[in-house]
Amino acid sequence: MNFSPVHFIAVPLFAAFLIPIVGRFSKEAVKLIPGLVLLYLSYVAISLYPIALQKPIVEIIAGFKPPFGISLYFGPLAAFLVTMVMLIGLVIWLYSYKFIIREPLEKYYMLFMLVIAGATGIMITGDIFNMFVFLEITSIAAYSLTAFLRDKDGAEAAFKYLLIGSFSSTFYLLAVMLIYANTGTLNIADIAAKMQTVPNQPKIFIMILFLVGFGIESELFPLNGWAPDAYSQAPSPIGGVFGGIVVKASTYAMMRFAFVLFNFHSMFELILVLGVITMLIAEMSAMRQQQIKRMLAFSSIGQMGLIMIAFGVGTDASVRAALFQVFNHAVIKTLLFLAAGYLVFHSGSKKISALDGLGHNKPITSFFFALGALAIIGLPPFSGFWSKLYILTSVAKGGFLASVVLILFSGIIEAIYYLRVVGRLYFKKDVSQDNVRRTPISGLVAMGILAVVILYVGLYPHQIIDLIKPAAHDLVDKAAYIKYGLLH
Amino acid sequence: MIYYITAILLILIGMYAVLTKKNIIKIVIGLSIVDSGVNLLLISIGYIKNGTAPIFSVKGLTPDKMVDPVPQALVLTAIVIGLGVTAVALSLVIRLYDHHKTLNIDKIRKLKW
Amino acid sequence: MDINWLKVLGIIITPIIAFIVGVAYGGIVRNITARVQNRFGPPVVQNFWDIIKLYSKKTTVSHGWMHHLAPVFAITASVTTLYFIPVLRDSKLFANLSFSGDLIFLLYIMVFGSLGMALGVGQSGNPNAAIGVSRGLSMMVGYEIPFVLALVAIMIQFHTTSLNDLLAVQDKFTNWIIFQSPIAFIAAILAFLGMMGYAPFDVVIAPAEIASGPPSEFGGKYLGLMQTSRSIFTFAKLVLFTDIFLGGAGDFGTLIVKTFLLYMIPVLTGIVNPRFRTEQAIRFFWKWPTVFGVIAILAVVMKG
Amino acid sequence: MISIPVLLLLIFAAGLLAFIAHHTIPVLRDAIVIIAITIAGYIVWQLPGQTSNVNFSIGMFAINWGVTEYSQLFGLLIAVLSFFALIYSSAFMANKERLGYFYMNFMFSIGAMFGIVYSQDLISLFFFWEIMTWSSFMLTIYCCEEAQSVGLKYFIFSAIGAYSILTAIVIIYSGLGSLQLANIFANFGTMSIAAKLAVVILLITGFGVKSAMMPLHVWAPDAYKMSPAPYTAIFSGALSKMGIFGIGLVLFKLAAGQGFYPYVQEILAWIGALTALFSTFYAIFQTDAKKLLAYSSIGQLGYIITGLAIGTPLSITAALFLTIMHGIFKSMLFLSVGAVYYRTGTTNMNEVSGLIRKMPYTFFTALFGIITVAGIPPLGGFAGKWMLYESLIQSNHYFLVIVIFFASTAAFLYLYRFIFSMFLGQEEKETENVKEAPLRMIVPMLILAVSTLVFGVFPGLLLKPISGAMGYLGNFQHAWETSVLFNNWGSEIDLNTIVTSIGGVFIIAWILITVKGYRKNRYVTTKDIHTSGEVPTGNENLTYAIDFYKPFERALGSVLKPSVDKLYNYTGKLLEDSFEHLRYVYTGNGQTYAMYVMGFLLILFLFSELIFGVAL
Amino acid sequence: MTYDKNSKKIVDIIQNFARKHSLWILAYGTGCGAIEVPPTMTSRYDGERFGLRGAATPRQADVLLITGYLATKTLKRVIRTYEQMQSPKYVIGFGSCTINGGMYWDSYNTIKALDRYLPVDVYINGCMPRPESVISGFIKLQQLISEGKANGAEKYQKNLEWYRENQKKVIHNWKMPDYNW
Repeated sequence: MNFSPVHFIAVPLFAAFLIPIVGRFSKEAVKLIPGLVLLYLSYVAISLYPIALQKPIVEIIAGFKPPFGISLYFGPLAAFLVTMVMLIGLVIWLYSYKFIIREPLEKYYMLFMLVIAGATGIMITGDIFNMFVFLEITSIAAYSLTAFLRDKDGAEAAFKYLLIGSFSSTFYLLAVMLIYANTGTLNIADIAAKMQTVPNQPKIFIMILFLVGFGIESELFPLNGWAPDAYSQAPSPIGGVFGGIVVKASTYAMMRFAFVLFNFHSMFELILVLGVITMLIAEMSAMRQQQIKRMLAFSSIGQMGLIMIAFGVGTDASVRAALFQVFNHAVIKTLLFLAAGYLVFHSGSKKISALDGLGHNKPITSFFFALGALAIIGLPPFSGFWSKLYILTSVAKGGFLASVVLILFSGIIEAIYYLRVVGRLYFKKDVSQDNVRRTPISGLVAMGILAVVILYVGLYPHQIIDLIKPAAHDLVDKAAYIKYGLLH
Repeated sequence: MIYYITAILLILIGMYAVLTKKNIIKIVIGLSIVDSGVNLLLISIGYIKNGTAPIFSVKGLTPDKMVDPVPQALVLTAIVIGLGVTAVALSLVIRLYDHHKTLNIDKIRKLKW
Repeated sequence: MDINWLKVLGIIITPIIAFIVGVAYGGIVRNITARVQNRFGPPVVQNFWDIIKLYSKKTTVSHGWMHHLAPVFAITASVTTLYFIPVLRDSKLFANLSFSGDLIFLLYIMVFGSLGMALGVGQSGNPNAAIGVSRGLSMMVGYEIPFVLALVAIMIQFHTTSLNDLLAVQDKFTNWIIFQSPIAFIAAILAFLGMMGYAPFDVVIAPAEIASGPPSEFGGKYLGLMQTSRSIFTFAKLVLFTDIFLGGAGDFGTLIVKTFLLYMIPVLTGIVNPRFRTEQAIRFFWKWPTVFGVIAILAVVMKG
Repeated sequence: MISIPVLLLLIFAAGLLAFIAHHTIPVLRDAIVIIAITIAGYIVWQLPGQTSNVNFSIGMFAINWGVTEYSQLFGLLIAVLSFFALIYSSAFMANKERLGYFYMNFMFSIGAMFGIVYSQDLISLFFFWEIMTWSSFMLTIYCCEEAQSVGLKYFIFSAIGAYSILTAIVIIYSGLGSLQLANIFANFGTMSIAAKLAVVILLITGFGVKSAMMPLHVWAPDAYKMSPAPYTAIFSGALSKMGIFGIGLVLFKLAAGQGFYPYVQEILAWIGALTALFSTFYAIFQTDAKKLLAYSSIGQLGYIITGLAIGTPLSITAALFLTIMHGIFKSMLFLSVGAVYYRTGTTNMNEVSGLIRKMPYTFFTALFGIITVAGIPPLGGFAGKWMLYESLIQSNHYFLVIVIFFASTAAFLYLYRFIFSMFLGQEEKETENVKEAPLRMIVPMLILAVSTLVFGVFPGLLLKPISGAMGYLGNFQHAWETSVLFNNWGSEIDLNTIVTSIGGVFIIAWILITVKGYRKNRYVTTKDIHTSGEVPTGNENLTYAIDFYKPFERALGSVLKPSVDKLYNYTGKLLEDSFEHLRYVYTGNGQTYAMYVMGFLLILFLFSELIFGVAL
Repeated sequence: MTYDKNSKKIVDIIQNFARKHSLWILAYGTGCGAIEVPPTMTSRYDGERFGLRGAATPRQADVLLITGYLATKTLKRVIRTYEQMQSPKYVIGFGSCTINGGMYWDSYNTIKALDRYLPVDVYINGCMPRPESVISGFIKLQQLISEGKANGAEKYQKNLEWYRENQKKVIHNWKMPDYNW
């Protein structure tokens, strides 16, 4: 079959359109469609992967060649990220299958499909305005998903998200506008080629706008006020979606622009510093959280800080490490959110103190949570260990020893609060009364897949590193991007 | 030039509303104004005085007489998106009012720290 | 395997001599004490009668096999200590095993008996005994410090840890270590007061307070063996100090004189002193004797 | 040829299999682990025959596993102790809950220890180090709810230690570009002096945490107390030795020859000595037997660290000898405490007493254990202590030797307290029905106990591998014979003579005292004591156990008042409070967040010259 | 090795000599007679000349010195103490009270004749006996020992049932362990 990257956008969008209609006839179909779509897309992603590894696939939409028309750029990096998104999406769908029992189901799946479409769109598009559209699709879907439970807190969180998210899109749009005004093109590769000619002042101006715009979405410190609320109030699988898909998409965008368009040394330093601050503040805040999902949210922010540090170092090795961490964080944090979802469900409260002794009552779910916790702390032989190690070595090689120390310090904090929760799960008297409800098989399978991935990557890290190498190269190598992006 | 100034003024007014007004509906309105400002800015980039539509309807029409069509396309999209965001925002405002019985954003801060 | 018969002979008769001298010293001490208290005191051989009587007790009560072994531990420690000390200088007969061990070994083997005793005492289950052991071990920590300080000072001064080498150094009167490093001697002799267990450091066996402490459940042959061991041990310690500080002795006459004079120090101190509490005793040992010991080491270090 | 990967695979697989077996066929569980450790022991035994190292690479890191004489010494210790501990635990842990979890983590930590000693590169060393950390953490919190905070403390300190090591690794990597031990050892001198010093300090800190060096020891007593007895034996016997293993490597392979080496040596030696001293003081006043032994463990490790730090051939011999001996005797002691716990259900020394008649073999083990710890001839501890003192005196560390001697004399106090409170003293009603522990627990204990005697008489048996290890560490050589030890000043001790004379006198006296009036010996109970004529009734308390060393405590005065533990707790609380204030930046007001965004934007604009070098 | 007073082997002679010259006293200071023991032992009369010496516990003691009247309550303790001593052991009754009750002859709760409860080897008469008479009592005991006649312990063991009967008559709450030498 002849696959095309367009499928990544078109198929979920179509599915999102289809779902409400089908929902009028069959609820089961609504549940099944996203799964089928994601399965199909995973298949597409995997079959396109080797091709993309050889040479980036540049798909031209509507016959206009770049730089005039919209093009999709499906290189090794996009392939890597899209595959990751599909994996996470599939797992989350599987989990949601039994977990989301609240109506309107079709809206949930529709929004989910929109998020997938938007996020993959951001990752593979070669056009900045197109990216704006996808960003907005993702954002609007994400706002709605945050408020999906229709409760008091959900609405509040969603509103905050929306408020800050609007800033993000406004700044991004302004940046797009300024780029267009200065270069007269919207194709990223073309802009990259023409950016040298742009004087420094507007360049910096644009860069700041980009930085703030994507900084909001990728949870950099002063800009991440929305994140803890949104993570904790959205349905649990959506927490995974945020951590594993939405944030990663905007991180991708930020990095792509940083490397391809600007390449200021000072910008990377700023990102590094912001990353350190983000990480420290988030981990410290996570330490004192009373609610498990809020804790996970802060932990997620902290991990983003870590990723930003690695990106901020800006070397080839550090980008590799960052991408590795992107992958690991997506997998592990999704696992944690999924496990936390059922833990909260069984304990009937969002509070950490309500989780006492659930390890005896719900052994498998608790085990997955514990495994995720150990992995994200960075203990071998789980995947988190390797990426943390890579980040540390690359950061140290870049000469930022203070950052190494701070990363390790925040690692200790992280260990403390995760182990507190794990300890409560296993070593407290069982207080929950929930002996009737069991974690459904689909949920367990979903978590199991992620757990297996974590263990597999932990034991054979070089396999994933082999995939990351070309991806990192794709991100760092500006000339190649321009070359392939403009179809030279 | 007036377009640019107006646009920037609109953005600033909107920002002011968003940052200082306590009523969430006013905040949403502020967002909307910012949106309009950005759109105005965007469209004015491609504007050329006395320009015409970029359609080769008249013979001898040179590209430098045509307004840039791309910003127009962009703005159309942006307006639609802005509308969508505003709609979502307003629906959230309704939901918030249902739950909190207030529109004061200072009172809606159960999720904190 | 050829057996060194001289050594075997020495091994057999050394403890016997030590026993006789030690017990006789005990009797003399009782006499001296009596004289100081304006009494006549028992005959000098009184302690022999005591020990024979204890051995000739017809029955014995034991609390178990550790209790049974306690005096065995004690006698093992004292006799072994004696074996590893050259009793007379340059005497093949009385050198015994002194070439196979050194001062640090002696420090440890001297503790062997106390620990074994403490174990046996423990099994008796008498709280008084346990209290005594607690005090005894605490005291031991007290006096070992100055003692070791003094020994270390001497070891580094003469660059040896062997007792025979130390004896070889003190070849003439003026070379006695008591003259070569008097401060170490002071520290050691203060520790020696504690080691001998006379007043003011007799809180361990305080008879009226804790019913003689550790040996309170021992009677008959056990007590007899313990007394024997104590006598031998006293002699061994005296010989050790003589060897270290007073240049040893070439013949028994000199040995008796030197050890007796040395022995009089704790005895006379004991007669005229009341009793320290445990913590007072420990603090005492950690105060002046330790200071002397440190000064002794510093003096050696300064000298070269 | 069977080599290291097989060994590791075997152990880890056995752990997993035991976990699975526990949930399917519980009978197989114990068999699997014991067979696995037996085979592993054989593999370790024949490892020195392997000449080629195992090489492969993970990502950008080259992994290298190989055998050195130094690692072989530790490998054998781990194998032997694990073997005995597992046999013991097959009885001790019977009928306990969550055995799959227990055995899995047990085997994992054993495997991780093998991994550590056979790693020839820092990455795999760190990898296994972390596995060891969390598996031991899992076993620390295995027992009960109270173990929670203890485990957390352990984990935090382990994490600090592990991250120190990691930082050092990272510094080395950025400096040398290679993490192969051989390369690092060869090229370490080429790094800058600051980096070298940082690496040495960080590594010693990291390894010091596991070997419970003094300011970093606070986790140890509680963690040792909470872990199940068979594992405590490994915990103290083998796992803490991994720290020693690392410190040895750091001192002699990295620090040696650098300009700062003498200072590092001196400071480390003093830390070791003070560790020994203070932990001994703390041990004296413990009421829990396992905590007491834990502090004792810390103290013994202090001796070892001092011995290593002095760095003369004799002191290294002493340190390594003590390392092995400590592995043996401390696991013996922990196992015997475990046996008591198995029968009485407590390790509180104030609650059990007079077990000697009920549990004679356990008592025998404990007796041999304390004699060895005390370093009293003729058992194994003496040879090590003797070498340590001699080396300290002869390397001009006069005051160090006093401190060490002080500590080791004071050690008699807690050792006596330990054995007295549990085995001697009054036989109480509560322990009336106590029986001797089962055979599978007794036999390992007794074998270990007898081995202390063997090594006490023939230290040469151990000194042979030790001198091999010292050869690896840097061509240190010290003369020894099978049962004769020499010091540097030409003195010697002949352990054969010593043991013969002690044994001879002991046996003669024993025979004499036993034969004399043999039939008139009457054995009475511990209630039949001199109580001023009063007949003790059953419920009268005649046990003297609480505040056993009150006089000594009074004599020490306020020396023991300052507590590092409290300092850490205080610091921790302070930090956590500051975190609490920090998170108030998340005010919950959407508008505030919006202001943050705008503020950030403005700052970037206004200070763009400062940040980006371009004014707007 | 049962003791036979008729067979006087050399070992026995030495042993008896040693026993005679080493009498360790467990002074049970029950009555007013206790006040006479210190003068006996200190400078004025110096009992140590005869090998007398205080013992701290019954395990080490040879002589049980009962210094005065015994209340029935005290008797139990005294019996216990006596039974804890190791033979050969001797009892010295001190003062008239131990002989016939003395001034407590009509008291309801003192025992009158110690002989009925414990095997007394030597009585020292007087109320109170002076140290001189105490010493003479000890010398008497030493004589008995060297003659092999101070065999109260054997008597006690042989007639244990009789003694027990008497003891139980006055001591009502008899909860004592078995006799163990």
